[in-house]
Amino acid sequence: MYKYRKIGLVIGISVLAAFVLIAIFSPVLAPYDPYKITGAPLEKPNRNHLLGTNNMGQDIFSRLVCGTRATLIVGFGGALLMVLIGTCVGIISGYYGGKIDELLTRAVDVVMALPMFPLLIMLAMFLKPSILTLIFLMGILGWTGCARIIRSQVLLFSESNFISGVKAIGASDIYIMVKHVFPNILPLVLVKFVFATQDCMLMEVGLGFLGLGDPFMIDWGQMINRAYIKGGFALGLWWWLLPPGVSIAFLSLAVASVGHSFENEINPRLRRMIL
Amino acid sequence: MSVLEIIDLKTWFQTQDGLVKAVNSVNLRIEKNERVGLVGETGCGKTVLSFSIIRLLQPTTMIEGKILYKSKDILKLSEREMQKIRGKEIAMILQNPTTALNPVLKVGDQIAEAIWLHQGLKKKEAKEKAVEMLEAVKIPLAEKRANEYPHQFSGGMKERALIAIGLACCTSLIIADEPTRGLDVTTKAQIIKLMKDMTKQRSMLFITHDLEVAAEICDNIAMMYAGELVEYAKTDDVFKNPLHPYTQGIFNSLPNRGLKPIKGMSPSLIDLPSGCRFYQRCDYAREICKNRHPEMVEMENGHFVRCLLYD
Amino acid sequence: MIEVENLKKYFSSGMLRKRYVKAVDDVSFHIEKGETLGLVGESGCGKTTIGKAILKLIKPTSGRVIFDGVDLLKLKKKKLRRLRPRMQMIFQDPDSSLDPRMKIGDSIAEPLKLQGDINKGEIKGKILELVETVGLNPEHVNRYPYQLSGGQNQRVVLARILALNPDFIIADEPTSSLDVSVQAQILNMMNDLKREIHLTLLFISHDLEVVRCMSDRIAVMYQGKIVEIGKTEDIFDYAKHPYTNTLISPTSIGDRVILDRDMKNASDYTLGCVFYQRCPFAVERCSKKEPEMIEIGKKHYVLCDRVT
Amino acid sequence: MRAEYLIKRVFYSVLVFFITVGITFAVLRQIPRSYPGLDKSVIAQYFVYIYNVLQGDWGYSQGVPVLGLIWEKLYWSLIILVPAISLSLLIGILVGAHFGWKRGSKMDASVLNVMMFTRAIPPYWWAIMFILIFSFHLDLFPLGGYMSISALDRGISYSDILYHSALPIITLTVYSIPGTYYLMRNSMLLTVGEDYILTARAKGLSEKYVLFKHVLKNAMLPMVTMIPLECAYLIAGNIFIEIIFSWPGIGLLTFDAIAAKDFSLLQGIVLIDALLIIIANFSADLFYSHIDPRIKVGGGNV
Repeated sequence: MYKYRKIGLVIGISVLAAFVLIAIFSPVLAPYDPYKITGAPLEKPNRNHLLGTNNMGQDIFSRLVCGTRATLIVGFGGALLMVLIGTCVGIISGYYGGKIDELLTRAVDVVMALPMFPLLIMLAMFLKPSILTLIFLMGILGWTGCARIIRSQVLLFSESNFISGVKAIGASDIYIMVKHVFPNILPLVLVKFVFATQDCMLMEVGLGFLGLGDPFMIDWGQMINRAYIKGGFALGLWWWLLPPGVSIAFLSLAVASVGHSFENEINPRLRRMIL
Repeated sequence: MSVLEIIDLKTWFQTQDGLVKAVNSVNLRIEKNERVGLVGETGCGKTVLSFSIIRLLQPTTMIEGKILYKSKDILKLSEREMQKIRGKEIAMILQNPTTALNPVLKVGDQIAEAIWLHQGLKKKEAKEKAVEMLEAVKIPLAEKRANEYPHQFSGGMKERALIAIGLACCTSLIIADEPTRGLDVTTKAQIIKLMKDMTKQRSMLFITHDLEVAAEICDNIAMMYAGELVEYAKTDDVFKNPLHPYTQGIFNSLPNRGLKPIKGMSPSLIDLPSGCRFYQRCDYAREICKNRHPEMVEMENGHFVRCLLYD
Repeated sequence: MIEVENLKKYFSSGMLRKRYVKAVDDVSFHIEKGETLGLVGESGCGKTTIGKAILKLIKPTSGRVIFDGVDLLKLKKKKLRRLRPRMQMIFQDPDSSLDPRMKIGDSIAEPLKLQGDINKGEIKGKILELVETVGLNPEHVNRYPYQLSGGQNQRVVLARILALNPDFIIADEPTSSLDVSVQAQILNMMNDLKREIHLTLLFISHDLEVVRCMSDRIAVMYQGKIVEIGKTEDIFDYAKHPYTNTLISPTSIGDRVILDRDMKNASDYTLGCVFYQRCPFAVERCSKKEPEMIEIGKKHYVLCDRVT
Repeated sequence: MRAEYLIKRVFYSVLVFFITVGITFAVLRQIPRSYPGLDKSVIAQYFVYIYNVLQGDWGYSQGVPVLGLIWEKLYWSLIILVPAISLSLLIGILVGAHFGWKRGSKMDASVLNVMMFTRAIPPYWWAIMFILIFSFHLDLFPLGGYMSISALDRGISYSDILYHSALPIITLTVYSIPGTYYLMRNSMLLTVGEDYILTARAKGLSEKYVLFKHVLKNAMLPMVTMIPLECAYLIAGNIFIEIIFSWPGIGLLTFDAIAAKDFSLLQGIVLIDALLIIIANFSADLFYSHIDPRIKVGGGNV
């Protein structure tokens, strides 16, 4: 099972790296301008148009390649903000304990019980959707899970003696949090980051599907939506509908398998001799 | 007829760091109504030995040798047959009372469970018996206490409840794994007294790291070091005339007996030395001890030791 | 050297109905320079809390802790941090006393780095010196705590503390999780160090025998209060408080009295003697009036009204 | 003790509701002419708003009262949500418990991977795929909607609605099983390693008895804290599934509200979702306080 996870990690990272490269080099890789009409509407995949064209005659392959960017940026950016807020709250709450902890834990409980996705929709619409808005909103609405887990981890060893020991040699709280607490929870933060990335990517495509993507970028969600609304699958136009869906599924799977291998790494099943 | 006879038992298991040879060629016999103390320090394999007897080890563990319970080799029994022995014939009292009781079940029910299962009583009768058991381990207001949950019990009372579970079914053999560890001095004294009273007419394997506790309760003492027994004798003999340098060292390092430490530390069970396992820490070590592994020899009547000094 | 006056630490719990636990209740004692005071008591009697409260690792409810003429509890954070290196604490579980992600050498070097201008070469030399003082090999420096045994880790903790040249050390059950043979090694080493560098020590333990080996004077603690304090010989030979006597010979006490304690929380006592519930000599007035500390010999005090 | 716990939880729920109301208020205030009373101070407006919300006056969407609109759609959403929640909890817990108990087996590893796969695929993609396979190619289920055209003649029948709701329910269930499964499996792994399980085994109890009487009850406890996350997850998933299946519930209403940029309608949707989560949380708390003796009877040694 261990070896098996390692393979998962390698495949996951390779797929992820491929997507990142595609996103970086998308202007070079895309054979056409994704916004330009370069062929007849609804061409089947052919030599000129690798994945055919949509109902407006735009090249689907080019759109797919250019759409990678939005998903990856929002995915990583949103996750970064989520984990940043979550880690800070978690460390402060677990380290200081007492009243601060009580207050922050309650805040986490409350934010966790907010209807996140509907709020995300409403606020995204209100603040005019853009990449930055989406990252910001995902960050401030989605940090609670991370904060909760990190807090419980920090709590485990903030009671342990070595923290008291470092305090006793005259170290400041910030020094302890940065030098001792953070390195000890770093593996967990990493795992949380990977899973948060997956969530943010799925949310980005989901919001795109609902018409709340960045209007100045091509996104996969919007592609799926368009193909679906215009009867893409009722008419059997698989090349229109399939590519963006398969791409997000692939990407999300790759991220998930990286996350699961990391998780396995930090949590090796306790090898107990007694049942 | 002896209640338990362990013949040439080996228990090894694999970990990430390597093969742990926790129990190596252990021979031990417990007669009817005899209480044997198994004394050793952390990581000497004494807990693994006890779990080998009751067979609660991971299925991947390698166990060799024979464990005869009333002349029946229990290593050959199926899991189902073993379940009929656990709790009914051989009972185990685990260490660490704070985690060894189920937090969501009433204490009385946790005792009654075993009685109900093994003695074919009705649930109500089993519960009444459980209350009797709580009284027997001297928990006041037993009837009320039986309906409480573990978190409402103090540490000493949890230990008593654990003992009640172990003794509930009038088993013929009790294995007690460090029941006094982590208890306060006064509580410890009471638990020792209780264990002594409750096991008067029973056989027991009492596992501990504390020689003095073992002396209070047990008739015989087996010293374990690095996965093997190094000395076995009547309690008095061990105290008056300890033969193995390790046993002597343990006595000398007690705070009230001079606080003279044994140098170094126990070898890891993964990487055992080929000669005498105590060679590196022994004050009497000679060249021969480095390469020759000593055998258990009987010095006086019933006093065994594993040391080349007596060869 | 160090003086503790009327130290109190109450913990509260519950939101709607507050419940208080008096972990440390009005405790006073002092330790002379170069002296070792042993603090004995059962688990949960507040002895660890005292240790942490003296170093202000937890904030006491009230009281004064005077170290070298300075009241620690009134100090500002910054000044306290500057003073802290002079007082150190050794904890019960050595395996959790070191940062699991730091190499042994870095752990020992950390206090040196934090405490001033000292260059890398000097640090290296100092580490090796300290490692030798506590009886470890230089090769241990590059290992991680999980690769060492409990006894070795406790040596590392000691080395790290000695790096600071502290004047006062609180040792909180430093050997209770170790095997007896290793315990003897550590205790002997501490005794040697005490002689060599004139350490002032507060030695906390549940084990009276261990405390006896280490201390000049002994304080016996019960449920947040010191019930008896005196010279080591006096405590062992002329113990006056009934609780001290049960500690010295635990088998002498019957079943009934001790079980009662199990059913009471420390917070339930409002009036009267803390030991009333378990005391074999208790009379009615013990439950009504709190006893006062009385001097019954040279430097020998007992918290009991019935001692005459 | 239990009362104290529950009072605390009610307090949280109220807080959650007021914060949600606060956010919707902040947004609505910025939208011109979306609600009355703009001449007063912000705080006064806020209280008027809260008063209105509590009164059931949730504003108007194109002349129709929002609450009424949502109430009607909620009914349809619940037809999907309630069975999907129950099924996914049931299946997730059973599968998680089973493989947590039989951890390390080949089957365990494959199921873990299947769950990872399931969770990685977005809900609308599951919906599209299911329609493609089960409705389009196998012709087992309708393509979408909530009743057949023939219902116009013969009237609405329950079996027809059931027939139409089956595929959306299945989709939402499939999509939300992995969450419960993961949690249950992890929780089982932790519980199985506890000392009291060893005590139970040492009593000679059969494996089945140990599982049902000792392991499961303890393993269920941490599930409760995850209910709000799972709930939010389901509600989000439901939006997409209703859109793809053209199911006339809150999800489809959300889609329409986005298309029309109708903030007062969105506000109502946010509020009703908040209420749904609060109700789910509170039922979980009730259940929790019943099975955890530390809350049920309280007390104990400090």
